Amino acid sequence: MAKEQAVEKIEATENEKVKISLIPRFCKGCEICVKLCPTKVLGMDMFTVKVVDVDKCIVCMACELRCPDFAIFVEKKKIEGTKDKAEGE
Amino acid sequence: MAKEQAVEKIEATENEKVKISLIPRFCKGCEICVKLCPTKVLGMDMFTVKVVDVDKCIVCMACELRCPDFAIFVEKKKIEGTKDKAEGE
Amino acid sequence: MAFNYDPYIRSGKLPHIWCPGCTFGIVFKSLLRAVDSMQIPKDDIALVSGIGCASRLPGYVDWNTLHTAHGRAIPFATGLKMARPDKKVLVVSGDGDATAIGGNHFIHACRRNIDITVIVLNNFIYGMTGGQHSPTTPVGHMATTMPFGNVDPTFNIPALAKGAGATWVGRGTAYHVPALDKLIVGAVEHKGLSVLEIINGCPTTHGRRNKFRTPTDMLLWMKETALPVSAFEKFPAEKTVGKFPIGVLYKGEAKEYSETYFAMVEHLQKKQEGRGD
Amino acid sequence: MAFNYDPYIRSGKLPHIWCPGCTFGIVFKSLLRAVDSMQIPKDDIALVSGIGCASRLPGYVDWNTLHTAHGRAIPFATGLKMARPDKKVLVVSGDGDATAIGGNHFIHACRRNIDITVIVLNNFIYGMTGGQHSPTTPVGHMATTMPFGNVDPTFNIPALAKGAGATWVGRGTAYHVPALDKLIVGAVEHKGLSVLEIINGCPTTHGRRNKFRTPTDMLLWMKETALPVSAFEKFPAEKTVGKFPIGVLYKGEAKEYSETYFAMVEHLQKKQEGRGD
Amino acid sequence: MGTLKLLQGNEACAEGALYAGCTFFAGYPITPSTEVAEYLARRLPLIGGVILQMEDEIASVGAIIGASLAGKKAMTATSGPGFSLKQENIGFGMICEVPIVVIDVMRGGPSTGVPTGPSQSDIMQCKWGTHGDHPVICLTPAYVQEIFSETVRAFNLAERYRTPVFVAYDEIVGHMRERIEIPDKGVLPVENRRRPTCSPSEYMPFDDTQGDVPPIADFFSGYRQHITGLNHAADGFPVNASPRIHTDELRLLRKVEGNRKDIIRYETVMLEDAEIVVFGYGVSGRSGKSAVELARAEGIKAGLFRPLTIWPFPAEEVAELASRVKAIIVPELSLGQIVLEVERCAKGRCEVEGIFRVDGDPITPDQILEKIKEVG
Amino acid sequence: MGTLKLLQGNEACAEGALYAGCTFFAGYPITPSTEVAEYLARRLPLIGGVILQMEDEIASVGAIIGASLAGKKAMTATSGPGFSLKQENIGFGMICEVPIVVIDVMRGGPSTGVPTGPSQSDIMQCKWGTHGDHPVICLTPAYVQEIFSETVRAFNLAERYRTPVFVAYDEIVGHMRERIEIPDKGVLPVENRRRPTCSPSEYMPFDDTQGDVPPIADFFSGYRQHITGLNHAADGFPVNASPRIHTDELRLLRKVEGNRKDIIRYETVMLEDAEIVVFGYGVSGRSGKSAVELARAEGIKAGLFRPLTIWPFPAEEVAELASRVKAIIVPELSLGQIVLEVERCAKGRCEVEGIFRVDGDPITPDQILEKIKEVG
Amino acid sequence: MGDRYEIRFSGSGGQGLILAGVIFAEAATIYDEINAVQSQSYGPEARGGASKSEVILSENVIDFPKAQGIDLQLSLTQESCTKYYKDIKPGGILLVDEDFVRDIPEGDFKVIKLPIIRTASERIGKAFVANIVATGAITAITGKVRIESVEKAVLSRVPKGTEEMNKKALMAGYNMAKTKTAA
Amino acid sequence: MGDRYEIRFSGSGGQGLILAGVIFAEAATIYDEINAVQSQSYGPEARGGASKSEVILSENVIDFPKAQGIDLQLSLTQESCTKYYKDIKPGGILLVDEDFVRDIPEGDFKVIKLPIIRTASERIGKAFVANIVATGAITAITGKVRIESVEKAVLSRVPKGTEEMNKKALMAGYNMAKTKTAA
Ligand SMILES: Cc1ncc(C[n+]2csc(CCOP(=O)(O)OP(=O)(O)O)c2C)c(N)n1
Ligand SMILES: Cc1ncc(C[n+]2csc(CCOP(=O)(O)OP(=O)(O)O)c2C)c(N)n1
Ligand code: SF4
Ligand code: SF4
Ligand code: SF4
Ligand code: SF4
Ligand code: SF4
Ligand code: SF4
Ligand SMILES: [Mg+2]
Ligand SMILES: [Mg+2]
Repeated sequence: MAKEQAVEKIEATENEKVKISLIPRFCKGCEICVKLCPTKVLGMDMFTVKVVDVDKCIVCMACELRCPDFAIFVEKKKIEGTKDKAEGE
Repeated sequence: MAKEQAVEKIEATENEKVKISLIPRFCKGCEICVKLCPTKVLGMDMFTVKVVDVDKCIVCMACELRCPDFAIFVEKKKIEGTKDKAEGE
Repeated sequence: MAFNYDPYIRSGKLPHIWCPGCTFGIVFKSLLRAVDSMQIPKDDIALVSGIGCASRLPGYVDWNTLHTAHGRAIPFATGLKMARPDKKVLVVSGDGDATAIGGNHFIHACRRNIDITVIVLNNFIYGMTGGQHSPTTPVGHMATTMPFGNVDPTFNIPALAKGAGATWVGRGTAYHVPALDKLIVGAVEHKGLSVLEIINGCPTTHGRRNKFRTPTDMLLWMKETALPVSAFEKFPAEKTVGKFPIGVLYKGEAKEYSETYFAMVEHLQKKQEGRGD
Repeated sequence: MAFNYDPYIRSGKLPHIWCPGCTFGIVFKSLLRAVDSMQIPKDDIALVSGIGCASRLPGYVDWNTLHTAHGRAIPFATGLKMARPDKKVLVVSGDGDATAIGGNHFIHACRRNIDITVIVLNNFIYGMTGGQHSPTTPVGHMATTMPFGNVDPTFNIPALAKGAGATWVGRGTAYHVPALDKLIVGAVEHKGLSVLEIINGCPTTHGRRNKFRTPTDMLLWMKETALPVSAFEKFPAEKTVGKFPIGVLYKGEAKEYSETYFAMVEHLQKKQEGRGD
Repeated sequence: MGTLKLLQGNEACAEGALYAGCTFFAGYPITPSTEVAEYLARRLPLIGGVILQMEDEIASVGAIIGASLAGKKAMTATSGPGFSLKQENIGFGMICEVPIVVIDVMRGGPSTGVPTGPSQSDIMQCKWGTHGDHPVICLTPAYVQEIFSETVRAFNLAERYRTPVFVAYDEIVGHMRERIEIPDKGVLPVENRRRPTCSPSEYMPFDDTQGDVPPIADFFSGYRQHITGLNHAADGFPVNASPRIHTDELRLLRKVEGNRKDIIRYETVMLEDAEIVVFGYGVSGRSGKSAVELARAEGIKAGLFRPLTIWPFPAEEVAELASRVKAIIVPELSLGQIVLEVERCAKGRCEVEGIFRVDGDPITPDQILEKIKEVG
Repeated sequence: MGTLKLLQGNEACAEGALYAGCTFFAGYPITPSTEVAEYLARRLPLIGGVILQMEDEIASVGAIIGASLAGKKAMTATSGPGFSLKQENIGFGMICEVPIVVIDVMRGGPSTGVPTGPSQSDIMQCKWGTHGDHPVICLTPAYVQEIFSETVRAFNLAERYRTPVFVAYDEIVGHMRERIEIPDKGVLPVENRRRPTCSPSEYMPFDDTQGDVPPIADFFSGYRQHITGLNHAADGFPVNASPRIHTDELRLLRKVEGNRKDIIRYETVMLEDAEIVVFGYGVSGRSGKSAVELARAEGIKAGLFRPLTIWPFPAEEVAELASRVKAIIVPELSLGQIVLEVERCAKGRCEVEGIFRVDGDPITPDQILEKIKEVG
Repeated sequence: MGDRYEIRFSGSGGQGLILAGVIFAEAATIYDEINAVQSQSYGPEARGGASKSEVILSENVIDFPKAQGIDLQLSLTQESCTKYYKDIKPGGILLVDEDFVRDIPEGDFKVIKLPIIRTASERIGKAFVANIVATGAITAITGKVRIESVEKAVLSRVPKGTEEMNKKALMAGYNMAKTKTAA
Repeated sequence: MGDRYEIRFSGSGGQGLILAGVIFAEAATIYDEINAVQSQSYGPEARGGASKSEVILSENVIDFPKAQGIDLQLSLTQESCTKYYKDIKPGGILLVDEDFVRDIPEGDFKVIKLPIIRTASERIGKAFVANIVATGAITAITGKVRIESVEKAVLSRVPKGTEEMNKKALMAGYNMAKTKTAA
């Protein structure tokens, strides 16, 4: 995730379904992710990105895919005892 | 006709219908004209072209058009009192 | 779940030098995902570039990388490939690098049909030198050397590649990311010369001078203007005005150059041995 | 009745340096006849070439003539044309000159669609340097640098020109002389970049190494292998194997470069004057 | 009184070209020279001139030679890698005696090197970059005002001697801004090539019977001529292995070497009683000037020789200096190029010491002062 | 005992390359060098090697650098105009320290000049042809046998010093045929580049801590590296405006200048008591030898210094000679190039006289003899 | 060389610091007839990261054209401040944006903190005129060049239609610095 | 340099005179261990027109590699004879084809006329082996190289399948010259 390279400074915001990780040192503040996010999860903190409302995230990956700077990563969380297990059956 | 440039050495062979002019100084003996002449009017004189039988010439221009060296020119003679005049009328 | 880029990125080299919003970073990530999916060992692949912003890409990737002179990536790549025909060789180049100063090498690589993948990051401008018009700058656009609007006609890169003999020609955009991953896989898997043009946006030296207020505007322009080639070909002409097709635009059949060459070598060597008997 | 070449040939310069049976002389004559038929004054036309046997042609013609560096005729011609857009500028080039070392200038002239006529005398070989393979040497043919038979794929010059944006593309041969005269007229009359490939024979460094016993054999091969484009396109594929089309192969519409450029100049100057009021 | 402006060196170069009557520019962008093209792109179309961005540097030189042959004053501008690429066609300009001006804004090399850093390491390439023998005129301005005036002079010399002329300066003076005065029209002389007065049928493009610089006819002007990069006779047509080649190439050299007095320019500072001389051009000449002032302030008899013409090399001047000073110091943003010429001309008659620097920063006055003291 | 053959100089060059282990050639035809490629085209495929005719000279250098980086011994061959075009990429080879061999068979220039005539006028271009500072090794054989052995040596030096090496000879020795002996394998030393012994993770392509010539890893050998034509740090990645650039470029120079003893070779004839020395290389060295014999026959104390290595220049040797002889005569098929170096190194301690000729014929022994008498 | 005065404008690429330097130099040399040389650092790293532009003023001809000891350094970002402050000469001035340069380096120089960017965005309404605000402030602090000259230079160099805004920005900076330094 | 012997093969491009020179030089230097240098004139004019190839023989090392005074010149065409004969040194030999060189120049040299091309085309049946016929003749006239050596060289250099014909041509020239010079 290129996160290793900047591991010292990852800011993660999460809820039970999704985890959004930001790497401020890499973020150049281009606002691509902010503008492309369909549900306005993201916003700007002066010159870098911030998470405004993690709960709105629909994990569409638009932000991660089009961030040019390895600065935002979105992970869908495995919810224990639910879907994954179901698949196991 | 590029003949001016080699005017000193034109060899003309003619009959009443056609005049074939050769410029030996320009002829490189490639034999293209000899081989492409449909009626075998031309032949080789050691290293340059010669007219073998002017009477066979049908003025098809194959030789003149494809001689790369400005070395052979064929002219249909105006036969007095015939075609040309007719056109004048 | 998310893709792990770390194994491919040279450690400590991020952040890269590209400007905020430069779409090269998007393509860069796509390239890593695509090649990863093909499971090509890192030691068996080389990435060669010329000079320009696009050409800075190899410096970040933990493969065998070579950053050459402006326009000359393809000859260097050709040397690598003919020296080691068993390896994968990729070229990444800018529009100027590949089609202005490097145009001759580009068409000759296409002619030879040597097994190299040429990825042209077309941002419609000379980015590195600050925004002069390139052979792909749209007519009418502002550039520092076309301050009254560009009057130079443009190359159609896929048409040029095809005319020169390339056997795989495609086009993608920095916006259409999942499709881009697949196109890169297709280009790299193709045996022969493949040319993949990728539409990019240079906000710094092109976008802001040409009414793309933000980097996102450039991506959205791609979104609106690109049509999958299948649709593009089916649509009536009036519906494709101002649009461009993306996808695999051309595939041809021809012998790959290094194979042909080494087949000749093998043939001659057999003959020679035979004679030796 | 016969055509008088003298006014066009520099006095004392014949015989030319080409070998016995070199077909360039045939084309040379065709060029003079064609341009004569268009009544272009000798002072108003320039002929520019690179280096090679083909490129020796300008030396014989009493126009404004320029024999430049290998592969570079087109840029010089572009300078002439943009300096004097009111004049006719022609380029004559070999297959190597135009498409090997000069390939980049070739495609960029096509892209610009500048009003220059580029005549490529394709003899399938590097004649001047003694018979190395060129980008048009047929696969399998012998050349001094391909002593076991050529394995390099070839350019299709008209396809390359078209892919690069040329708006008039034609092909003739040294055999089909009357047709050639007309093609040259067509190319020169075209407003924009015209490319005319003329198939030639080099008996000295290509023909005799490749089973054309005599220069005439090469001409006869052209006779047999060339098909008028109309026929070529109508025939079923199996009938055109090993054949090539001649005639006007492509015509497109696009603005001519020097016109566009000077229209911009005029526009700006008018605007400036306006501002001055 | 002319117009005052604050301009970059590269912009001043473009202004100089315009002043000299340049109406044709062809180039290919490259740092740190690109502003020359960018400035002209804004100006040339307005005066009916042509600005062409070609596909590469090779084509750029080809295009300006074509334009010059058609009678235009034409120029190109580039930097190291592009300058290397232009060399072959520049040689064509040399042998065919085509007036063109080539600007080389020097950056660090070899290869891509430090594209944005200053350098003076193309100076030998100016003289020896193309194959074969040929004369070279190369001017080396150091101030923005000088870039303007030397560009004007470059055009004049190109026209006067019918030959390519280089103007070579470093990235620092190319990019920095100073006030310059652009004189009114007519203040600086502007020359035009000598055109033939004979009838077209008598015209020979390389006729050397009327002096070393044959008149040059424009293409399309009725003087139909043949121009070739092969060695050629007076009529322009090729000659092969012949004494003519030797005499004609000597004539080309003579055009330049025989007119050193006219071509060579330099600035001197306190040379009369100097014991130690700094020989520096471009930004290093500026540092040299400061260093000499510092040295004089300390009572050291230092002086400056700052060539504005580096080729032909001011050999006599250096020889004369060498015969009466203790040492010549040559600061250069290279690993030592022009110092070799100074050494050659000094013939061992004085010490010659170089100061070399290629780390992207200029040589400072202090560095030079230190060396002055060292050899003093 | 090896094999005796009657070969052209160019063919001997190709044989030398094969002997040295060259398995990769890329070029573009140009008179008078083409036979090198033509000969290799008949031989390389038989040993599994690669011969590529590229689209131009620029591509040719690119291809051999690529091949060399992949571990092959690679070469190209060209002449004047092509050599000019190759310069930019040669600079890449210099700054990235890539072992390649570039053959330049010299013909008349500038521009197309006299394509079939001999010349020695690219010799300064060898040193100064590309922009920026860089070291140069250039060998100048004069006999067909020597072309063979010096080509072998060129490969060895390229591998030993990790740098491009030139072999420059004139059309006459390139095209003439003489008997040569191709030694059996093992008779002449054949060297290979030093490859890293450290682990890939420790490898730095420009690590100068273990001497001036860092080991070089092949592409695809597990030592993934980054190579760039920008000035770079030990790890290969770009650096901008930094002292590293200066020290690293000095190291490159030192690789060559610091090993002059190893690199410089020359032949001398009767120098011990010579009063007049002919300093000639290539065909002019051959003429010089004959002239010295003629002079000695007339009782004149003449001697010959014939450099086989022209760059780095045998400066100390010339300086030593200058200090004890009356005159050094420099015959050259140019308008005077290497004579400038001789002058520089002579420092005025003896007369230096050139004999220049560019009409397509070699300088004859008689011409030199005359000059010997003149200065004698 | 004694009267050389060296000013460095530093910040990040895109903040318009080159233009600020040019304007200042133009004011000095065209409108006030002081000698001036303006230069800047180029380079791919100038894209993002720290960027600088320098102006040297002198009554005499300026030969050596690069800064040797900075009399006044403006820093709009922390990175540029940290990277370049060492060139400030003893007794010089370090002028920083008080919001964006929090970590003030120590040294033998005077530090002036001003809310330059804030002033630009809040008072003028456009963060990107911070360079002009800074130019006004420097005019006031150095006193080397007349504010009228700087205004002329600003007007000749900024895009049409933005003249008023820039004038306002200039004066905002000028007055802010006057007040501050008077204080 | 005293024992230098210089032979020039001249005629028109395409007559194989370079090959003749190469064969002669190879015979001398590979099979007879005499020092030899072979060279030729290149150039576009070598296409048609006069063409030449030179061989220098010597017991000593040959330094200066170009002909200085021709000991024997072969001319198969009038043009080449007229163009080059002036280099023949006093007392040298001019060997011409008696059918194609009609206009024999005057000078201090011995002239030998032989029907070289006629011999090739009539006795061997191929005009193009005239170069080998001439080589045979020169071998006989000069006596510098053993005919066996020349034969070996011929066989090593001519295309496969033409060996016998070339051997015949060589001996035809050799014997013709022996007879003639003996006469
Ligand atoms: C021989 C040479 N000419 C010119 C340059 C200057 N130069 C560097 S990058 C570049 C163009 C960059 O444009 P492009 O290839 O489109 O890449 P981008 O920066 O837009 O990604 C130019 C002209 C150079 N480095 N070398
Ligand atoms: C820069 C440069 N490279 C190579 C050459 C050598 N050269 C001269 S002509 C030629 C090729 C000629 O082939 P082509 O253009 O097909 O012309 P032809 O002689 O066949 O008419 C070459 C390689 C040269 N003169 N200059
Ligand atoms: S994954 Fe989609 S919804 Fe979630 S933050 Fe990113 S763009 Fe917005
Ligand atoms: S797209 Fe990436 S770099 Fe741009 S603002 Fe979002 S996280 Fe930052
Ligand atoms: S015109 Fe026709 S028929 Fe007459 S000679 Fe020529 S080719 Fe033969
Ligand atoms: S075609 Fe011309 S050159 Fe050839 S043989 Fe006939 S006349 Fe002579
Ligand atoms: S200048 Fe353009 S192409 Fe280059 S990094 Fe910036 S945005 Fe990207
Ligand atoms: S070598 Fe070939 S192309 Fe050249 S003149 Fe001879 S036949 Fe014509
Ligand atoms: Mg680009
Ligand atoms: Mg050809």
